[in-house]
Amino acid sequence: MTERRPIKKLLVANRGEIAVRIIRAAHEAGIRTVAIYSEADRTSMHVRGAYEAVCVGGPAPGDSYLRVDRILEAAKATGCDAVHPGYGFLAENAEFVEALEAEGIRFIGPPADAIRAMGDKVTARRTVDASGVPVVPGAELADPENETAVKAAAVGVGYPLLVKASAGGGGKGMRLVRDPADLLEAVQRAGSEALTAFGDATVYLERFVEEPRHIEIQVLADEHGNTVAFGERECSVQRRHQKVIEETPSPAVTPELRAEMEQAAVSAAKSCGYVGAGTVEFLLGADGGFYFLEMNTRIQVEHPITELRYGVDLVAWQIKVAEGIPIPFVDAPTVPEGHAIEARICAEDADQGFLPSTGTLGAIQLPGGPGIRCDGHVFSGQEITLYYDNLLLKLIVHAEDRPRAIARLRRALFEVRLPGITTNIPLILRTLDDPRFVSGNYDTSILDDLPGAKDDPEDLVPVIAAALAKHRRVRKTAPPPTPAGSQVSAWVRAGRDWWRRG
Amino acid sequence: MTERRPIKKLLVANRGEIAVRIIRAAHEAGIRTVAIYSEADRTSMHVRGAYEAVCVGGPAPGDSYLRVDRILEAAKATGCDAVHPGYGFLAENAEFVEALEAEGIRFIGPPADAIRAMGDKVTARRTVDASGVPVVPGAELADPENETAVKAAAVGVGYPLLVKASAGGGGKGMRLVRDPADLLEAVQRAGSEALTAFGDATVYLERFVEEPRHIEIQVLADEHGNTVAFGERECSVQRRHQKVIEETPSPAVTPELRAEMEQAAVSAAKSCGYVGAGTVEFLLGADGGFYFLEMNTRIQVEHPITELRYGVDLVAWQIKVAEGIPIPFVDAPTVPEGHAIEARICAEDADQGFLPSTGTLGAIQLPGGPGIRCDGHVFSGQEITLYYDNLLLKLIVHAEDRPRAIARLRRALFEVRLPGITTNIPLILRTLDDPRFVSGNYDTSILDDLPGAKDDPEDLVPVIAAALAKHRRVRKTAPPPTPAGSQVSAWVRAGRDWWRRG
Amino acid sequence: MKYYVEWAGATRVVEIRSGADGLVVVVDDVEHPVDVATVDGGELLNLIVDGESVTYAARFENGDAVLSFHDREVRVGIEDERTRMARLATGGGPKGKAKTDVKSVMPGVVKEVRVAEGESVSNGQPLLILEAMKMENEIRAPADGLVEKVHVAPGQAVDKGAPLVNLKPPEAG
Amino acid sequence: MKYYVEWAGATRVVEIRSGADGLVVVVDDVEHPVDVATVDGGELLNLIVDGESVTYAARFENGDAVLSFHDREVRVGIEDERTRMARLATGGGPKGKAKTDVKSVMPGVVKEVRVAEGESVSNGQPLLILEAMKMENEIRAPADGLVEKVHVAPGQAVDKGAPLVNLKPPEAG
Repeated sequence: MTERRPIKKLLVANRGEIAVRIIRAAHEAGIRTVAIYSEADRTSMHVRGAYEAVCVGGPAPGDSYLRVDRILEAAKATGCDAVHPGYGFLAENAEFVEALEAEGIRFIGPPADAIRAMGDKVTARRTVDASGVPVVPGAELADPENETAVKAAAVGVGYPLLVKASAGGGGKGMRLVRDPADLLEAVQRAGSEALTAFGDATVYLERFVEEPRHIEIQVLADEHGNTVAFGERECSVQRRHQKVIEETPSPAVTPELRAEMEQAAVSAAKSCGYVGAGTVEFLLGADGGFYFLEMNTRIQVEHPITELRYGVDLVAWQIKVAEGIPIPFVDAPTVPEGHAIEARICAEDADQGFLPSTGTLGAIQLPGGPGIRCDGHVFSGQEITLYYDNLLLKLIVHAEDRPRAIARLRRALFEVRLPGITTNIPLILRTLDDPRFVSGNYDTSILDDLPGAKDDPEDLVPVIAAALAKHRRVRKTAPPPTPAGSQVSAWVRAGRDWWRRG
Repeated sequence: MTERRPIKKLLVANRGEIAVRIIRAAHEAGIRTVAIYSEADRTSMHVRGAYEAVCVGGPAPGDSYLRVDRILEAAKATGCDAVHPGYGFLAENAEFVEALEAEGIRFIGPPADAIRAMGDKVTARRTVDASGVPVVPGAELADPENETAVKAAAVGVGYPLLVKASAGGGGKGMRLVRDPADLLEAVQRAGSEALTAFGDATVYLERFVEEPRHIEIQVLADEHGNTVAFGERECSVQRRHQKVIEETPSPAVTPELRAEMEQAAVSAAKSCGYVGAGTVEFLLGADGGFYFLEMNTRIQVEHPITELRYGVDLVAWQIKVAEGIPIPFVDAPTVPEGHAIEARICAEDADQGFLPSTGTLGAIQLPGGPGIRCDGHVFSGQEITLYYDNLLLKLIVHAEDRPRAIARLRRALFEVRLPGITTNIPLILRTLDDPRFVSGNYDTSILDDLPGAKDDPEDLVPVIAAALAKHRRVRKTAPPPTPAGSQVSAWVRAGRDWWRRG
Repeated sequence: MKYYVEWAGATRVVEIRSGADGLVVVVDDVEHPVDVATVDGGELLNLIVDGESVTYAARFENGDAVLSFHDREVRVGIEDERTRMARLATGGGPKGKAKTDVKSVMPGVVKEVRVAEGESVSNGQPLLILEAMKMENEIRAPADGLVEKVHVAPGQAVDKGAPLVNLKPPEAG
Repeated sequence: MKYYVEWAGATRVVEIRSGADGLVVVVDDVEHPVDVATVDGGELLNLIVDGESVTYAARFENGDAVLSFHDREVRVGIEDERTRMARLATGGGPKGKAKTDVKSVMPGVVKEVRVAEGESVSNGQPLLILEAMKMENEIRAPADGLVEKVHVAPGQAVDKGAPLVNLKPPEAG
């Protein structure tokens, strides 16, 4: 049973920071890698980082990163014996898993059945409900066009409620409805977004827990029946249901509550025969009760904070589990140490309704020193487009305690330079300064009430800085001095410059 | 006795990566910083990283970073209550300590007396010899011009021997003499180098231990009489007595030997009333015997590997100790975990006798992901000059065991890009592949016998790469096509380009 | 050279002179000695002003300076003396963007248009839905007004800066 | 276009053609489909050649290409067909540096000159001491020879590439 089946060559069926993360783990394990890329990603870091690279189509995800046929073809053509899906795209697509298995290629993730049981949130609720894990009241929508049935279902769930995509994640295809009058439009719009993002328009309704904290438990299971939990991640700092800052441990979770939630998460994983790394998400109410929200059957964006606090490499373990290696932490759990925080640095303008920012990055600068981890895919000269996720860099810090971790994150954010693109760094810094965040007493509404940036008329720095930048510009555009008596024409001079540029 | 005396504003009396490291630690502790800089360092990272910056003179160290008077003046003018010296420059200068103390400014380091006792290697040997720590046979040179006396001292020490600078460190002012005929020239040249580097020409002789390993012990002492040791660092990968790769734990040190060496290091520190972070260096002979070499009364370049394995922030602790805080590790030592390695990435051409490389860095790329720490001061567009140390970046990795740490370092080295400058990365990679390094069975001669880079005529990659780079260049220098029938003269076109560049 | 700088609701006059030891910047009659350096040969600047070290990237958009500091990005209106004189001499109107023109702040695809020409809208009312980066973004009215012109239709791709909707002040309606 | 590439002791002819789907590079009659991309708009290149991803920075020095791969820096002699034809037509000598000219590979200050004009030296013998980066560096003879000319004197500052010493072959002595 514990015979190892080594992986020799791995196709990474993703892009961006998670593709880079997986390539790093594979190379450290001595496994050769193959990247896939869309036409928009030709110069991306994952393409340069892998040993081999195969173009699988056009920029739109549906033409490339979601193309099961082409990715399968690439894996076969390059002789890969395994595929890592990362998160998003095909990570929770059971048909993809089965297509790979039919060709004898291992999928680094749970079995197709577990993905089906947990990937569809409605089935997942049913499954864990049966195993005694508390769930939030909710309702499936058999026919979203049937207005009467939709309205009735909503009344059964109770307002306020959320419309959520069955296939979804990351806040896409999600709508909050407080007023019954907004219900039908929300259902329609969520379905349309879900179709665009996941290729599946199915949505469902769920009671909206007020002032909740979003807490999730990391689990890891092997094919030998061992399942272990690695504490919680506090993910309540969200904007439009997208996580911005995550931390572990949660300021709201006591050792007793942690043990209870870990137990519930392990039960949820076992209820569907889970294998690999997965996350069980809970809402923690102001009353201290917690409710199962969903299980993510993949590695998550915020996995590094668990890695730092528990001293475990989850992506390396995904690979080892797929190789048949039993996990050793069951009897001797790793000892958690210190406090870890992740900030997601995104290309967006928080002061303008989180509008995405595009353009070309100038010379970037990333932070370093003790306790800093950068998981990103940014590079100087990179074109930031609208085709994909606007996540540029995950900045993750680890320190002996929470105050020190916050101080370290603030220090590191001051070192980041991503010129040419507007990022959410100012928003993250304002959050770190917010008294609710500092005290640890916050919920998922924290960003809704965050004070905006204020200009201080007493501050002379922007005034002087702007004048000097303009002055420099004026000086720079002045014509170059011609040497006295020079017979060189402007044309020849320009020609020389042109030559030098070659 | 344990009353805390908080530091509010810190002058960092250094440049390069260690200045950046100290600024990071200070900002995390909520301490405001002042950088000093020479005219050659105007755009350096430490100048941009600090809150305030003061120019203290010309590019030559003697005109700026070694100017006690100007640095003291800068500290007073900016209202600093403490100075951190880093390593090199004034870090082991007792007069500097006394000049600061006379103005009521704290020096973050040991008392002047401890620096005198240990900073001068001859006195240091005497001091620890008296406390029972084994020392290598050696001799002072009262008058280096007295050829007869020098020759007699050398005979007493025994050949082969090393000529070393009393004030020195980092291999500067050091010469190996195997043939008595080379003795006098070596003494003269070492003295001349020592004068340039440290402002003090005093040298001494020391028996050269054959096939030694260079092992050092990190200690930390507070003003309350507590001294604790944090294991060893293996520093045997050296070129010209400059460390290139350091690791902890050492493959050669058993738990029993570690305990013995830690005890000796603590004794050495206590023998001089040491306070702060310091390092006791030993030679470990092939026979398993160890000999005191010297004590470095400062933070060292390679301190991060100890920080990663022991989970302790040594620079933060230097500051806390200076604030009067007692160290808490004495009764409850931190538990070491995993394996840590540091590689020093330097601007030099290892294939051409380690000649320094200068120039301008293009768009740099630093590694990221799990277990990676970058302590550097490099940035895109940076001018690499000959004024200072050629250390660009310390790449430090931490992993669960030694094989995994080596794999991680190799993976990270492949991510580094420092275009425009020749670095020692190829040498480091060849070292990681060397069977002696892989087995852990190496000594300080490892780089002397390292096989050089070999070109493989079967490898087509450089051939194709060169042709394509040339091809691209040829294409790029072709004149831009003029639109058919365009009446715009070349002059006007050039003028427009010139305008756009503004 | 003198500059007129609009920021935080005020216009200040800033004069830049060459001093004995670098530049001197005069704001509100106070002299600030400043040392300016470009860090990477590009638009990343470091100032040492009154002893403090300040690093920022500057770019110019529609005559405004967009300054990226470590912790904030600010937009500052700026004109040099010569440009201002020329503008005032030619009877140029006030500097600054008409607040009632709505432009696309990002490239994307128009998903839905919620208003019609001639319709009156209030501050914050959704005008249209723009899809970009896999998200639907509501573009809202920046002020009360009357829809004078709608430049786009559903399904249309727009570039950053493309005009979407023109609003007239409500008085004019 | 054809290129003549000298590396690892051999000269190879490399032909670059436009293919249906990017470039085709022909070496030793074998065709390699290659996709070339510049990563940062500068001299950092990524090739996908025979499916493999290769990244490197290239610069040119004295007609040689200096290629920085992740793990090595190699110097490759390279000429395009046209340049080579022109050189051969005008009776140009062999390409490549005279092995007996010693140039400074770094800027520094000459500390000491150990040889005199007319002196015969052997491979590896120290010619002079150059101080740079706080270290004294011995510059050694790259081959046996006779010192034809010493260009520098103690105390003199030299730039990178400055001629230091010319050596004649020992036969000529």
